[in-house]
Amino acid sequence: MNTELLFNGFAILAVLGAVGLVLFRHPMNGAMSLVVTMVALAGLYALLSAKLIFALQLIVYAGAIMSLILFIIMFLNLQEKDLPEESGRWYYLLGGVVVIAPIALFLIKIVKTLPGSEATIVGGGFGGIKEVGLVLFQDWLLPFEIVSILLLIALVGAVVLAGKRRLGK
Amino acid sequence: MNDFLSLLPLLVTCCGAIVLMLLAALEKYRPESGALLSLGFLAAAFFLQLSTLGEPARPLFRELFNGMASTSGFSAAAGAIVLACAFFTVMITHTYFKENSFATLEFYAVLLFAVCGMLLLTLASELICAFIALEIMSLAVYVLVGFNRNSLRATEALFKYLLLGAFAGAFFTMGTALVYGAAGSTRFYDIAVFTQSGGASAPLMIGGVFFLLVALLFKAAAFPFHAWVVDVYDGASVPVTGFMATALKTALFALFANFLAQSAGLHDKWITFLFVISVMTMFGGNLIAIGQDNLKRMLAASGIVHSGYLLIALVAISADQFSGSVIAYYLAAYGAGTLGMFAALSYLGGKDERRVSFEDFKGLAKVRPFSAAAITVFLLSMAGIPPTAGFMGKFYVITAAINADHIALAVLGIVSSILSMWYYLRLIVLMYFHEAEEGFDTGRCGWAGTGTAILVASVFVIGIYPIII
Amino acid sequence: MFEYALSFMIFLPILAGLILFVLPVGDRAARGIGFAVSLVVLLLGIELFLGFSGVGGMQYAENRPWIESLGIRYSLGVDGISLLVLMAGAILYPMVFTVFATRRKGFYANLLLTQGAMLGAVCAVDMVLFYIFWEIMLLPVFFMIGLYGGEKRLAATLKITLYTISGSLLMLAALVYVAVSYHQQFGKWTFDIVELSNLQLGGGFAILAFLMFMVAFAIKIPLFPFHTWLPDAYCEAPSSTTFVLSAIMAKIGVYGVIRFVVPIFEPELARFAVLLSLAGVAGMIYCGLAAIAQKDMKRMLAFSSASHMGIIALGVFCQNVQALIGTLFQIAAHATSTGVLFLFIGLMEERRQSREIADFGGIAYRAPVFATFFAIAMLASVGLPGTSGFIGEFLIILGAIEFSGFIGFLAGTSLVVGVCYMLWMFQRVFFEKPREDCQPFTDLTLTEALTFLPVMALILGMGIFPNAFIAKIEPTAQTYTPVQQAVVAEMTATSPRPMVVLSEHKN
Amino acid sequence: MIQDYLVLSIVLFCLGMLGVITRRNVFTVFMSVELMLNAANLAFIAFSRLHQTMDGHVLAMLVMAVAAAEAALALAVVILLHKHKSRLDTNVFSLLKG
Amino acid sequence: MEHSVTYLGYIPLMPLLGALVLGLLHLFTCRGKALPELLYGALACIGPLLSFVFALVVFFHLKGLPAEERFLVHNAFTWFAVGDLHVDMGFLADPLSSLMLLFVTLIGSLIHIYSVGYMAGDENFGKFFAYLNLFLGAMLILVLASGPVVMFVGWEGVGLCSYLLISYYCKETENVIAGNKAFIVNRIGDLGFVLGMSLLFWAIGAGGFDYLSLKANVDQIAPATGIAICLLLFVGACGKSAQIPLYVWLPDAMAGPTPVSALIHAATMVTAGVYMVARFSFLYASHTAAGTVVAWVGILTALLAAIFGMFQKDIKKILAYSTVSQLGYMFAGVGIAAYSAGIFHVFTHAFFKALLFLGAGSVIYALHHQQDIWKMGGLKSKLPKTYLTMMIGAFALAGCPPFSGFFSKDEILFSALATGHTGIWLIGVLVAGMTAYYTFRMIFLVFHGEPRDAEAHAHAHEPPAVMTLPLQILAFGALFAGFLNLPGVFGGSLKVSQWLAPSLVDHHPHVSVWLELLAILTSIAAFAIGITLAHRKFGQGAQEPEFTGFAKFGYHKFYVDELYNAVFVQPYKAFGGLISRFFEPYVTDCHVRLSTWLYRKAGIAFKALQVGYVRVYAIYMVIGLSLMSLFLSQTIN
Repeated sequence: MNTELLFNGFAILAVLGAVGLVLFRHPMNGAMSLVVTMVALAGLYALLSAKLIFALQLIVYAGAIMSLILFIIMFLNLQEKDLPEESGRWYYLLGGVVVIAPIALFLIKIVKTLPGSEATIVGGGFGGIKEVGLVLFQDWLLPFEIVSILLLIALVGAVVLAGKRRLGK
Repeated sequence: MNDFLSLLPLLVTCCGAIVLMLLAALEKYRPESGALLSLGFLAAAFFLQLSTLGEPARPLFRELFNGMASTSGFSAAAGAIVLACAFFTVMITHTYFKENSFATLEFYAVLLFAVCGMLLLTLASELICAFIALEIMSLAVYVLVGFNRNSLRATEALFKYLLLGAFAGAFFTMGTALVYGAAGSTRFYDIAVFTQSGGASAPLMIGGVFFLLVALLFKAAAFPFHAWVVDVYDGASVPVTGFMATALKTALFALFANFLAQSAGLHDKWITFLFVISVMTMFGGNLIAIGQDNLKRMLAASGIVHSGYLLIALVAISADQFSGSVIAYYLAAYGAGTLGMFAALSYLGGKDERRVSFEDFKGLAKVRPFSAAAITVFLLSMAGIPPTAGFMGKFYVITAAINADHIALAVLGIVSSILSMWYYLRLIVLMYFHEAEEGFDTGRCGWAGTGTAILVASVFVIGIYPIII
Repeated sequence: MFEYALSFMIFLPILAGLILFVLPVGDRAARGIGFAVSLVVLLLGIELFLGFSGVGGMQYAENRPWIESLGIRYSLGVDGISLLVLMAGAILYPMVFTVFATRRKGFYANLLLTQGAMLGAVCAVDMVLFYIFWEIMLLPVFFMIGLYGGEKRLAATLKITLYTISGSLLMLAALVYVAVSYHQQFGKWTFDIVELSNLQLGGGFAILAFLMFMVAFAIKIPLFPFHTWLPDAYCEAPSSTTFVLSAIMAKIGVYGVIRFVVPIFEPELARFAVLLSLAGVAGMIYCGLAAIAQKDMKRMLAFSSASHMGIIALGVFCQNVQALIGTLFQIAAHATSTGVLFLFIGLMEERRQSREIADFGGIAYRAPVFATFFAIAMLASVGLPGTSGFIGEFLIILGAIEFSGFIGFLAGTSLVVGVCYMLWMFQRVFFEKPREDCQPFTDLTLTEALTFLPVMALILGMGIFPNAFIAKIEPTAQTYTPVQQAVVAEMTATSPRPMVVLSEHKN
Repeated sequence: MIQDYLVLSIVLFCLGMLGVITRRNVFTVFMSVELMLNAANLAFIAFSRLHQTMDGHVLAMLVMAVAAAEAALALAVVILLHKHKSRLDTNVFSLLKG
Repeated sequence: MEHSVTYLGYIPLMPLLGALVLGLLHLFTCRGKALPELLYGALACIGPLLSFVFALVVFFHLKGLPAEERFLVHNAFTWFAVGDLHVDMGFLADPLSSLMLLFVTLIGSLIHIYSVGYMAGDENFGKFFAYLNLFLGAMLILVLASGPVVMFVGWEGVGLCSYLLISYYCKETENVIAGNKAFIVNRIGDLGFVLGMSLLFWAIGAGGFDYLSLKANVDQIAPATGIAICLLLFVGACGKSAQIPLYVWLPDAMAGPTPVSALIHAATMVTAGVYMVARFSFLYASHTAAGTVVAWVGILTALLAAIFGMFQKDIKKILAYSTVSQLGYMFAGVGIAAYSAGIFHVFTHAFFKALLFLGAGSVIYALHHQQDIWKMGGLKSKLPKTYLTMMIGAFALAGCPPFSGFFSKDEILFSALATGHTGIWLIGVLVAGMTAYYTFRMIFLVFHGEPRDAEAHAHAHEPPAVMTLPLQILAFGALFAGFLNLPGVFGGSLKVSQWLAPSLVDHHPHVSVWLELLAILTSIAAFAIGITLAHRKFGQGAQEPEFTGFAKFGYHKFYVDELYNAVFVQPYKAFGGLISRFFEPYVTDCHVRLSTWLYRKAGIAFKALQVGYVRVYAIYMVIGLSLMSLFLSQTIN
């Protein structure tokens, strides 16, 4: 009963946050509402017994990534006049909903075919740091390793693109 | 040990990338030395890759990697093609940077990182590994595209590519999630087990594979996910465009083919889908290409068409005896032709790529007869005129399609090929049958000229002795 | 001695052409080299012809593996079907180097490339090899028209190239289909036409493949209504190129039908024979009619060539040995008549800078030798007995009558149609009052006369002693027309008493 | 019910898509992509719960890493764009077309 | 039964070699100093004379053989052999061809000699004789051919020479047009010939495609096929021998030099059609329906041409129409299966018509190319030799006993009557009268009365001996040739018919002498009426009348040329123009134009879709996804 209530609450929050992201004109407001969604998602992860991911969601996503985005938004100091003219936004939204509806319905139809299954909390360390860590380093070593290359290239890329650079001769 | 050997080209490239990155930080070396160094690394990797060509298909480090990476003759060949493309790209870059001054050592580092991602893609046999490899490659290529920060065009290209790439990446993750939901695993092998026991029609599987395919088709610039490619090729610098058009496509189709071939059972389910997409891709690409006045945009659009042909080959591959030779051959042939074009463009383009449109190449044959002849050879190869490699590529693709009883597809491919003659010939006509305008100055050939010559030779050699098969 | 003769004939001009492109030699030297090479090919061709034994099957065959995985082989050979086409390509070629002296080096190089590719297409026994040469031979033509052609050369060269390539690419799909079908029936890959002719095809795809083959060849021939590229291309091309196009290249289209379509698609051909032969006849009449309205001699001749090709193609569809031999013979004969006429028109254009019929008149007085040569070629082209043009045309009409009386009748009208525009043109160009307002028209120079003299001899020789040629090709042609035997057997079976044979022919 | 989680995931995914195709602000668009990745992550976790295996958790973690890398690069690009045009309207960047 | 001799091949070879030598000589000297005419003349006459000698040899060789073995064959080489079709370059001398051979070579030689005088001073003297020799060679191939295909060689060869010689004065446009007309109309006939020949091959050619083999197999032809073959071959004959509806070229052909008209368009080539029907007599004899058509076409042509002949004013045109008319008689003869009669008329006609033409040539020569009979008159005294010889020719043509024409024409008319073709006979008699009328109209206007053009009359003089000698020889022939085939009524024994019998499938109806006498008497009466009328009208000189009514219609040849022009020639040209101006670019080429147009437009549309807004590209993706989802959700249940 509690979980259901919690799920509903988090779900509503997440959707509201997402709707906010789509609707708010200023990116700052959008970012804030996205944070709401992320936090709500973290709650949902907890409900799904994913303890580690719950933590990571809060720390990495809501904490680090969103902070970065907010930082940049503020860094660029966007004024109202810098924002794009989006006069036909509502028409676009309407059209977008019409276009996306088949995709959504298709996906929901897929999901509906799944057998019903309770989402009760699983005990016994499911989703705990140690357990997930074991899986990660035993089974998923290769992706883990290559993610390091990915992060490296992201680093180099960000420096190359945004960093100060002496121009070629 | 053999497994290690198969990984060695990847490691060599990766080391090269890191070395170059560190050297760049020292700010002591000129970009030319970076080019030399990366040529060395790439050559080493290439020959190492060649030495693995005969290896049988198997998972790499089964215990350690848990079946997430595997090699096969096809993977090795694709890897070799990627490395060769990268090698020629570096040669092109060397010359290109003589006229365009935004070169730094990081460029080569990023390029080698991109190659790492591509080699990983050819080896990946698990979805999330593939995704990460894809992202490594993409991120590196994004950086390459936008490397000339002072150019608004390059920045715009970078932006469009990044945004849409990320969008497509989201589909890939969602697709992975759905597949995971269906099969309980994301390894190709497990997916194959699942699909062969009737799971191919499970709704979750359909949805997941659909999203995965969409993401891959986006990267392959298939219709209707093609729109970015024209603008991005246009905005990116010539060598990068060449690199994208060849190496990236090779790696991507390697993954694509591996995915479809190793996940047995999926292929049959999705044939119709791929069929429709490939037809639309070929015709859409042609129709875009016909209207273009900019050479790079035309080549981008023709790249779409070639993706369509590769999709034909994908439709035609059969999972039980997949050798990938048709795809590999086509990629090699296409790569040689396209890279050759870009190599020639790199030194004919003039300072800051002034010469980009069809009209700018009027009368080239009078001024630079050998370059014009080379371009003609490449165009003919792309158009599939014998005795070039492009012809044999097309021939194999059509043979494969007909052999798999997709006669309609083969015929449509042929029709598309006819349509493509139009714009290839247009450039030849302009080069040969018009007089040059006053003051047609061009850069010196440099290494790119050498590359062009080698590529011309290889277009014929591959065409006449299709050894890869 | 002849082990590598065909390869030599094919690759000598190709190599020479490529070398000419690269070497910085002058235009005159290039012409000399071109002439020398074509002369070597000519001599080799004559040697091959004389050595040809006149029994069925491939001779001078070369067969080496090439792409093993698909059974593609480097396989060359000559039989009765290809012999005369090969001869047309080998023997008439030196002319194009002697008559027009003012061309550039690249032109001669392209001419050599064309020759090599054409000979290759004719000799190829492997279908893929054939296809490769078939496509290659278009490229030099593309450049020759585009670089050295007339005013509207760009449109013309694009049209011929795109049009022809469209057809050939369709053929590619069809030939792959044939090989794949063979693979599925016999479990092995081959593109060898001799082996592929064992194939039994059927069903809708066979018809599709047949039609694709036919479209490719129909465009090249060209068969009505796929001829629309022809007037422009022939007109805009330099005269030597037009000669090559009409005298040899178009014939390879017909040759292709006989070589590839007839043995593999026998039932389909029988099914579409009426339609196709109607297309041939319709083209003959249509283009013949169009020719009469032309003001430009070359354009008129272009239509005339298309008209003749219609009747030549008809011979293939009639499915009897007379018509087939007629076609094969006419392939060579037409090269000596209409092909040479194109060269003559080129000479006239060179002398007077015009091709308009209205700009000429009374040439017969100024240039009697030229007029005589022209008249001989023209008479051969209208099929006068005693010239090369008659035998083929007669055999085709004869065969067409057997195939269908109506089509035979229509085919017969070619006797009248051709003569109308030709005589009309001849009247206004060579007869009537000499025009005074142009500079004098000089007669043939010695070189030119010496160039054309052998052709004139050939025209008459082929008309008077055609059996020297027919005897060599007849045994092969017999094997290409299985219908014939059945008809004869039926005829002799139903006749009340056997034919009286007065004299036993010494075959 | 697990389906509810999945439906939520789908709704979020589609909202993200909606954001990408209807908004012209570069930030909003990038954040919409992040939203889509999050939706996918929710699906991973939900399926992980469904299968009672922890592979989904690892996958979600890896996706997060990728998202982070992508975000880093994306923000660099945003800065670059801002340098060029001082505007963050996606429609402003339409030099390449046709 | 047949004998092989090699010298048959030399007969056509002689003039052909002559043509070659003359042609080359002319070609290589025409731009420099011309060679003496005497050299050309001598070279030109050698070939025909040698042929004539050989023809005599052949004749006597045949004569020495038993009647049923009179077949000499020479197969020079295999011309071509394809499947069952085996064609030898073969020559056959039998009574029929030997007869033709004799007079063709004789008259040919005479006309060559005559031409040396007539063409003197012509700038292309050599060319003329080259053509003339070539013609004779072709004609001899035609006559000697052992099978239809070889005959066709000669057939087309004479057509070509006819074209070349009609357009001989090629600076004049009308001459060339006349030449073109002759060639094209002949070609239309040849179409029939070729088609008939092809049908014949498929019917019975497999057993050998020469006359003797065909004759042996002729009974295997289905009747319908046989009739078709006969009619098609007759179309060929119509073209060559100027019968309805293909006669129109012959009067125009008079544009050529007069000796040409005499040789080609009177004596030899135009009779080839008759010869051909006679050659195929084995075929026509067994398909009488076709024969009847031939006879009726022939006699109607005779009538029509006679009507035209009565109103012409050009001396050569009158003779041309009389030729057409006489050819009609010949066809009537062979059509009713009186082959020997037809051939005999060919034989006699060759003499008197060549004579008349050559005489007319002398007149024209004397009057410096004046051909209008209304500008002549009173030439009797000036040109006595010509007058005398022409009178003989005229009597022969008009069918006056005992001139040759009388016997041959009478033989035909009698056969018609005897075989029950009364209609043909009646028309024949009528035409005989008309013939007498227009022949003597010409004679009277040219030679009698007062000179209408005094100045020309004053300068007129008899041509040189080289021209009058052939006239005299021909006059001799015209006078006495008829006696060779004297019918029984006159105590003869139809020698020519007997000679021809082995070659032909001839029936001689045995009817009463009275019928024969009736035929003879009506013929004589018709002649008498005709000549009387002519004398009454023109005997004492008359002035040129204004043609009105029927006469005008007749003078304009019933406007048939204009009709053909309007119905065939102009539409043909207009259709050609229509094709090249409308069909070619807009209809036939529309598949090309349409597809390129569509392709370009689609290209423009797709270019426009690349708007450059990244959001729009995302929208494309989503729309694509959406549509695919719509489709895929159908597959999920």
